[in-house]
Amino acid sequence: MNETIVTYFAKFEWYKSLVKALTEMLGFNAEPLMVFLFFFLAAFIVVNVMAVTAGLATYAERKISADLQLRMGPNRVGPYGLIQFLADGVKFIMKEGIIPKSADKFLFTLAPILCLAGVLGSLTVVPYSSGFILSDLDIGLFFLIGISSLVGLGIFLGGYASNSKWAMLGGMRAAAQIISYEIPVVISGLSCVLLAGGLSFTTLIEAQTGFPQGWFVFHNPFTFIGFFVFFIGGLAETNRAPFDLPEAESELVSGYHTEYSGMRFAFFALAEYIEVFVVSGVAVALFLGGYNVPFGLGGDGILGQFLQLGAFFSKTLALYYVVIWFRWTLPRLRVDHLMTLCWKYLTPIAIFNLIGTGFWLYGFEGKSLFELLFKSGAAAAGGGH
Amino acid sequence: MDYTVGSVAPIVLLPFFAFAINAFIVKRFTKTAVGISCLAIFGSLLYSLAIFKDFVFGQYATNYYIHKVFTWFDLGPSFKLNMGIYIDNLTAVMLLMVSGCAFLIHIFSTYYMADDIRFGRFFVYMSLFTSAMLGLVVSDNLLGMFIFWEIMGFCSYSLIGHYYEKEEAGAASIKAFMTTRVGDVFFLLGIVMVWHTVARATGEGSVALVDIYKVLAMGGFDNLTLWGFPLVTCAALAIFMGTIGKSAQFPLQVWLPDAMMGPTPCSALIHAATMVAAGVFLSLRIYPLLEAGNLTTFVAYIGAITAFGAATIALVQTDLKAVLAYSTISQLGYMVLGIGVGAYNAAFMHLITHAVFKACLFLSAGSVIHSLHDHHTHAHVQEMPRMGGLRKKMPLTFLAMMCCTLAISGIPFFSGFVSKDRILGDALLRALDDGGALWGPAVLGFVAAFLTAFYMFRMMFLTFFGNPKDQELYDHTHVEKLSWNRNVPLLVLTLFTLGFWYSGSFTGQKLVKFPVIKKEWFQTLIEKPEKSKLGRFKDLKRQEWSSVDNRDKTPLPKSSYDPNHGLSEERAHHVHHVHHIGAILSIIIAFSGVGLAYLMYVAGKLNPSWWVNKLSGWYKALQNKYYFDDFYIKGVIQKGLLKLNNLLAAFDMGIFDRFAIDGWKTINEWAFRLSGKFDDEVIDKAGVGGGPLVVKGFNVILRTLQSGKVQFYFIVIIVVLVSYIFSI
Amino acid sequence: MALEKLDVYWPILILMAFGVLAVVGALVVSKIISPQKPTELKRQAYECGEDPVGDAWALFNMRFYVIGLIFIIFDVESALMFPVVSVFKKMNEIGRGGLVLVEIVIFLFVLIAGVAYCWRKGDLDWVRSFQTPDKEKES
Amino acid sequence: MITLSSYLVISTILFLAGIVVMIARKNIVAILLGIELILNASALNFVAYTKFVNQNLDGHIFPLFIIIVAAAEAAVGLAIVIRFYQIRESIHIDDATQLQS
Amino acid sequence: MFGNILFLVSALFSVLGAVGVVATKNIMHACVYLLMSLIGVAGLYLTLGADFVAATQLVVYVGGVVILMVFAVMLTGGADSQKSNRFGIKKTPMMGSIGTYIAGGISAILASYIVIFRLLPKVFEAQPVNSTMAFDKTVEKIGMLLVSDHVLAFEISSVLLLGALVGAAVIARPKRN
Repeated sequence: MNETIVTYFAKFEWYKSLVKALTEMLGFNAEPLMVFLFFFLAAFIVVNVMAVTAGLATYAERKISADLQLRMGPNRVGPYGLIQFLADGVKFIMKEGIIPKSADKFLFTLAPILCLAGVLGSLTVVPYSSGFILSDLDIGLFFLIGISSLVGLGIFLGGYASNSKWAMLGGMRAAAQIISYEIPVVISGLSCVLLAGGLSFTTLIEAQTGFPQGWFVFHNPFTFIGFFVFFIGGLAETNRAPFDLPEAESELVSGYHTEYSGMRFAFFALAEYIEVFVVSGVAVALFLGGYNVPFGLGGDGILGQFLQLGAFFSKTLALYYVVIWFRWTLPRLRVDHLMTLCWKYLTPIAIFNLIGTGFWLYGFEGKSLFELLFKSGAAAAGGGH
Repeated sequence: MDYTVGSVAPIVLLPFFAFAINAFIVKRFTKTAVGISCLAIFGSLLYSLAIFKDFVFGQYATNYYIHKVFTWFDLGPSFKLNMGIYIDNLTAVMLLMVSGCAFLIHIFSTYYMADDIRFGRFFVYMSLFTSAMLGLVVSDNLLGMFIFWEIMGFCSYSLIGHYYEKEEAGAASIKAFMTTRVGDVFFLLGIVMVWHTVARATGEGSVALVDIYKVLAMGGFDNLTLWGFPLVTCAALAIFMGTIGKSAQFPLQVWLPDAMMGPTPCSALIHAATMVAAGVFLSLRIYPLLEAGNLTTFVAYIGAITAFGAATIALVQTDLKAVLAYSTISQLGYMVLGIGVGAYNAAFMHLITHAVFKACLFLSAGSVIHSLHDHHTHAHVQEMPRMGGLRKKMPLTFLAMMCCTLAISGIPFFSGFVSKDRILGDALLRALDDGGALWGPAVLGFVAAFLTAFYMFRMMFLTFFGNPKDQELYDHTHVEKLSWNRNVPLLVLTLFTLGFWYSGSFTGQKLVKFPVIKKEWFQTLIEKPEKSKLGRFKDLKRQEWSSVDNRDKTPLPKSSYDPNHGLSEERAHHVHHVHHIGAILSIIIAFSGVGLAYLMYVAGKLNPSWWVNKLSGWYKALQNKYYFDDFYIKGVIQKGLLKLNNLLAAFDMGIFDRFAIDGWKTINEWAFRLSGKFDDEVIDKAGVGGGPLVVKGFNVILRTLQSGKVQFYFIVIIVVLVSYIFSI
Repeated sequence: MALEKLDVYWPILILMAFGVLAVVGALVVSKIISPQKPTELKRQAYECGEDPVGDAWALFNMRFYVIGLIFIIFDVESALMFPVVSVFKKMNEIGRGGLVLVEIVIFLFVLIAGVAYCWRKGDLDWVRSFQTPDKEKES
Repeated sequence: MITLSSYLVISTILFLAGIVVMIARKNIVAILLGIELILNASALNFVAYTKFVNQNLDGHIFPLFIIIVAAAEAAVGLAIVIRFYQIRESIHIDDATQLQS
Repeated sequence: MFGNILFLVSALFSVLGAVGVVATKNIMHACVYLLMSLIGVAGLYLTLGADFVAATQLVVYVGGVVILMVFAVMLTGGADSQKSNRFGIKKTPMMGSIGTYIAGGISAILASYIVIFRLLPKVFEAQPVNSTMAFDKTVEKIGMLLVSDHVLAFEISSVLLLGALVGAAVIARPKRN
């Protein structure tokens, strides 16, 4: 369908009047300029919101970990330490960005750019709500996977460029881990696409309903397992929690960004946190019904949009909480266990799920388990939606 | 009954499948092979019975027929050959007779051939033969008949030569094959002539009987001439030559007596009941052609001469089977005589009755021969002079043989009398009506009847009556017990030699009204296809081969027995009157024949040897079968054909070989020498020498190119690509 | 209407631009604000205080390449699978789902065969761990 | 106005760059890079012609398969190069002249 | 309007990337420039409306091939060891001699002539039939095509991948000595 946030706003009167005003003022047809401005504005808002959420995420991580370990988190800076992350940000800017002697200067600076660009690129397709999606591309999920593979490359180059053994090892392991866990993520994503019948995120979400029983995760047993595979893969892909081997403090100092300092390190961290948000957001979109609000409340109106936004954010932050929760509960995996888990367990399960969903769809003409059990009689005509 | 292919085809195909299967398994599973062929013929019998019941008892209408056709091959408008089946009353009766006799003969031959070393092989050919005969009876066109005709010829050849160890058997089989072949050649010529005329008349060539009748009715055959002779006569004559060849009529009868070399069941089936009958059946089918070609008198004379001649030769025969062979020839002569004089119905009846009692005669002769075993020569005895008084030894066979002899001699109450008397009656009628030329056949017919009665009873008295001449042989033959495969077939056949089956009245000729069978079924069903009656063939519908019967099922008007067969009142009276005279005459002749034989051989009043030396010249002629064999072998073949061969050979060798082939040789030599010289000078010196130099040169260049440098190869590729850009 | 067909891709460009500008801007600002006293010691690669020995790039090991190899094969497979899978629902509705399913299953099985081969041959094992109870991994 | 020929110009540049890399550089991996560039150039042409000349979507499927084949080729090619390096300690193109390892 | 900008940016990316690959000494930089060029080509695909092919390019090339290249570079002695081969610089005997320079000069002139006077005119005279191309939903269309018309190619590509996987795995298997 390829609508975007601009198309959503274009429907309003004031937008048209604004365009007319600008065209008289500038003389030439200001429509494209208007579109650009709107996109720029929307993108700016999204990036800032993401940066804030990332910052809050660091704060939340510290707070939750403290809470889990029965201690107080940061509460000095601002009320309950809420603006702790701003302080960190300023600190980073102040810090000196050292480039190691034998490092490859060009790649050293390029690595964080690649990471951040990759992550921000993936924000275009994250579906905050039916209207507020930056641009609902036809190739939504597929584009997201492509762009997020840039991050893997960025991390590896970071590790390679800083020319130190720790960074090198960290970079290698990170790259290996990211690219190998991308496969289970992609294949379990495939089973959702199988159900929804389209790649763009709005089709994926429209195919699910507000109520939990409409979500893909409960659609059939295969997608149920698929969700967990997706989630584990997502964790590994963002080097989080049990899989944070690359920047494992105890072993590799801080992995691929050992040599990084100052703003370059800040952007690596920022990219990582945003990517966690993106991954959990996509998990929500694919499996947990995205921005669908129960009882069909979400509609076209502004209020409907905000309700959908609320639904999306609540689900994503819930997942975020689980991610952070994992970090302080699960021990770190050994490297070969990490790899065996991926190739010998997750990938076969993911492929089995894909084939299973296929057979389920073929067998039950796309009806979810719930429909089969409860509405087999009445809604037989409806078919899977 | 609804006729699909399935209800008719099995009759022909079952024996054929039996043949196909047995051909492979006969060596190892002889018993099963025999079982299969007996079962097969039994199957055909059942199907024939079904058809017979539907035709004779069900429809009982003269113009009730089944005609299914399929296109065998279609080479465009000029040559489209349709094969198919055509069944009418004639075929139904014929089918029943053939399959019935064949089945009984199969059963008998399980007894007769049991100790034969090639027991299985015999049955293989018997099955093939029966399927061919049934195929011929059922087929709807002359070409189909011709094909089955040839297969039968082959089977008779191989069955006659069954005991191929014996030299004469081999010679006899070849002789049989060759003589029938002569007849078949003319038959084929006849078919071609008929095909051509039908094509000229109806635009599409065909030899189907229906089409022939239609063209006849339309007058397509009239006023066509072939080298001056009317075409229809030539065609009819040619086809009749086939009958002469196959049914061993006057000029080509030499092969049948020698065919007795084969095993007796084979002669029973082939040379008594079916194959020879096929010739007569063919003439019956093309009767309108004969009538159109006004050949009837010629046919009558052929029949009469054969009947009389064979009867005379049979007088002097000492071998049991020889007597029967000549009697077959004479009876066939009677049938052809019947056709000639226009007694169509009687001829066909005689064919059926003769098949029954002649088969029974041959089988009983076989059982006699089989039990007379000479210990010295370890061979079966066939000469009557060594037999005598066997009736006490073989009562059942004696009973069967006696009934059949009575039938063949034309004694009332028996089938022979019914059919032969009618033929003689009609012959007499035609003689009285049309005068002059037809007196010959009538007189010869009556004299032959007398001779038949005499030599048949001579045979009976010599074999069964009187005291045994070869005592030692007599003691050896053990008394006959009632065995299922020896006597039962005989008794069944004897049952059917009784007259009342075929005629309305008990004695035949309505002398006594038989309460059960009110109407004369044979007389009414078989209708003589005169030219006038062929009209109904014009609009005859034929159906597609695989179509289920879509004929209108409204029952046809049942043809009832009209005593004077549609003749005017006083004409019918005249005919009956003449028939009465004929009947009385033939009864007198029959009994006088029997009496004479009795006097000669039993009472000893008349001494046969007196007659022999009284007419010694004739006796020797009869012994040598009127020197026909010698005439043919010495005269026709030695003097005629061989000379012609030598002439052709001389031409071939002398002129053709010398010039065409040898001349060519010289040219070859010349060319060879020339190329030799060219080869040495030009090629060897220039080509061979120069070649390697060039190759060496190229080698150097190429070696440098293959330097292994990948990028160099790549540059070469790019250069080629660039040059390609130039070309666009 | 407001949007041309290609305008849909605006956000990608804008966000990527944001990414680049943010990093470059931040570096410029930090270069201005933060102290820039690169000393020899500070610029040394960090090696828990020890002075760095040797070159960092010699440690690479073959198994990373095998992982990359298997990744790219599956990557391509998923690239091919995406359109087929996204079309399956529509095909299923018009009744030809079975055909597509068979195609997908064949496609996957051929690849699974490859993975099974690698698995059996021991390519997937990350490290020849010595405790592996079964027979020593022969070649 | 962006026309077909502008795309053709870009793909020619890519193509020529690919050729130069393949010819000039001595490192086998670089040559493989060159091959990737050339393949990309051809795929680009396909898509350009689909948009400007003939609309049916086979023009998209073919570059798809070009990419797939290129990926497989790169995988195997690099494996060979690595094996070659382990045997010959150098990946200079001029050392790789013998077929026998 | 945006179409032009996107075209401009991606064209710049791809061309500069290609030139970068040619220019850089360091092989790792060459890989990065290749990456840049590939992303540029992906952008060009977007301007041509082939969004699925662009995504595949991103996923397969950027996500797979470049990483593999980088791994390969790492595995074959890192970035800097490419300076000189085993026999040192003087490996190619022809280096430095006058002959190579002359040959180089001639071939350069010839090559530029061909490109300018033969190739480019061909490129510029290509007239598009119609450029109004409403391309959307290419994923479904390609999916339909893949499933119906090109199913054989689809299945054979899996066999191709299998071959590549097994082949490369066998070659890349560390030697047990």
